[in-house]
Amino acid sequence: PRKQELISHLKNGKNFLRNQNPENAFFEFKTALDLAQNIKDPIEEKKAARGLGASLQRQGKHRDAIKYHSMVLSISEREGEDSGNTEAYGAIADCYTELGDLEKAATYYDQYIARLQGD
Amino acid sequence: PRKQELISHLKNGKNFLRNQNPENAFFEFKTALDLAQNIKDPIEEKKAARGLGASLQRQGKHRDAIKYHSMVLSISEREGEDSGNTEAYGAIADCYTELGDLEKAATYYDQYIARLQGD
Amino acid sequence: LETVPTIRKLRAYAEQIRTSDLEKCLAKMGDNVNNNTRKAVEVLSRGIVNKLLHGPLQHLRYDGSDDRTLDETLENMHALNRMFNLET
Amino acid sequence: LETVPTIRKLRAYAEQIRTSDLEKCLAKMGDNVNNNTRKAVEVLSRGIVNKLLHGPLQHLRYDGSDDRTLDETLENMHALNRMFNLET
Repeated sequence: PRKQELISHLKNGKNFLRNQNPENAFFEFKTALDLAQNIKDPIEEKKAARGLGASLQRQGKHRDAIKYHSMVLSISEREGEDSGNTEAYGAIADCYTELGDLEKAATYYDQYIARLQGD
Repeated sequence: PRKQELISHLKNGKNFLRNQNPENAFFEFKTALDLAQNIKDPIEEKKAARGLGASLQRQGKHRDAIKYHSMVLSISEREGEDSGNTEAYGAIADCYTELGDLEKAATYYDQYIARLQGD
Repeated sequence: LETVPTIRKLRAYAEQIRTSDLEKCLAKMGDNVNNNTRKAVEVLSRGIVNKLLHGPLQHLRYDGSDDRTLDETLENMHALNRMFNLET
Repeated sequence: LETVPTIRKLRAYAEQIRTSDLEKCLAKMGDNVNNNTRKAVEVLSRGIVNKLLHGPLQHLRYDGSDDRTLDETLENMHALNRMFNLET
């Protein structure tokens, strides 16, 4: 039931993102993140964090977006399971590029590119 | 029933191709082509022709392969429905490239490339 | 015309990725998917590859009429050969 | 470092194609597909794009240590900017 609620917030968040409404998307993903942490579901927790990062990027808040994309990496480390990391590295690098920090962007792109070939 | 048989020959053909057995693939696709012409199903007829072309290409018989890939184009013209044409243009060009006729290959690649962007 | 073999190889390179990933995807979906779904997935894989190849392939064709120079076309070819490792 | 914006733009270009085709595919499949299928399709779309981008992106990174020269890396960048129309 709470898992069901979580899934539905993630879905709403995605729809808001698709419909160019990143503010509302942010709130849906935030609720999803809280729920995922509550029921200790790391996979959905990552999806929510990624959604939060994407919502902030769309609003031009790249510094805050980095925090949430980095959260994906920490969850992976905590759980010893690296799904979503490739995308997180790429997204963090995109944010640093937007912020003009090409040095940091390059470091993250290197991590991203190194992971592109596997499955 | 005959449609079912046709589908199953197409499927066998694909499996033979996947398993590096283009000779057997050829016979499956040939049977499929006859059946498709018999029941007048142009969509499956094209699939069979394409499979025959691919089987011959794998055997290095590029000149014969061109005939079957071109059949896809004629069926499209006959039916006024152009599914499969992009791939057919590309495959014919590949065959001409293998045959060393870069001039003809270029003409067919141009048709292929012009069709890549749509759906 | 010099770029024709590169077009051939780039197509083959992309097609190999496409069919291999498509097979893995269909295997994961199992037997309980209908033909409609199968077809949609096939169209998806082809659509993504075709759209991504469109730019590079277009820039390998020099028709002598537009403002792309032959030199640029050859530079594109060399870059693609390098980047996709097509010489081997 | 000069190539970083090109990496950013090429990623965005590919991601737009991927999400648009993925949405069309999911719409065609309708509501009667399960999450497993949805996930396989998502993985398929990401896998194809990632594998196709791997070569070009790798050749945009110059680490000063291997036998690719900086010039070659910049030529790759110019070719990609042209071929994917990334300057605009």
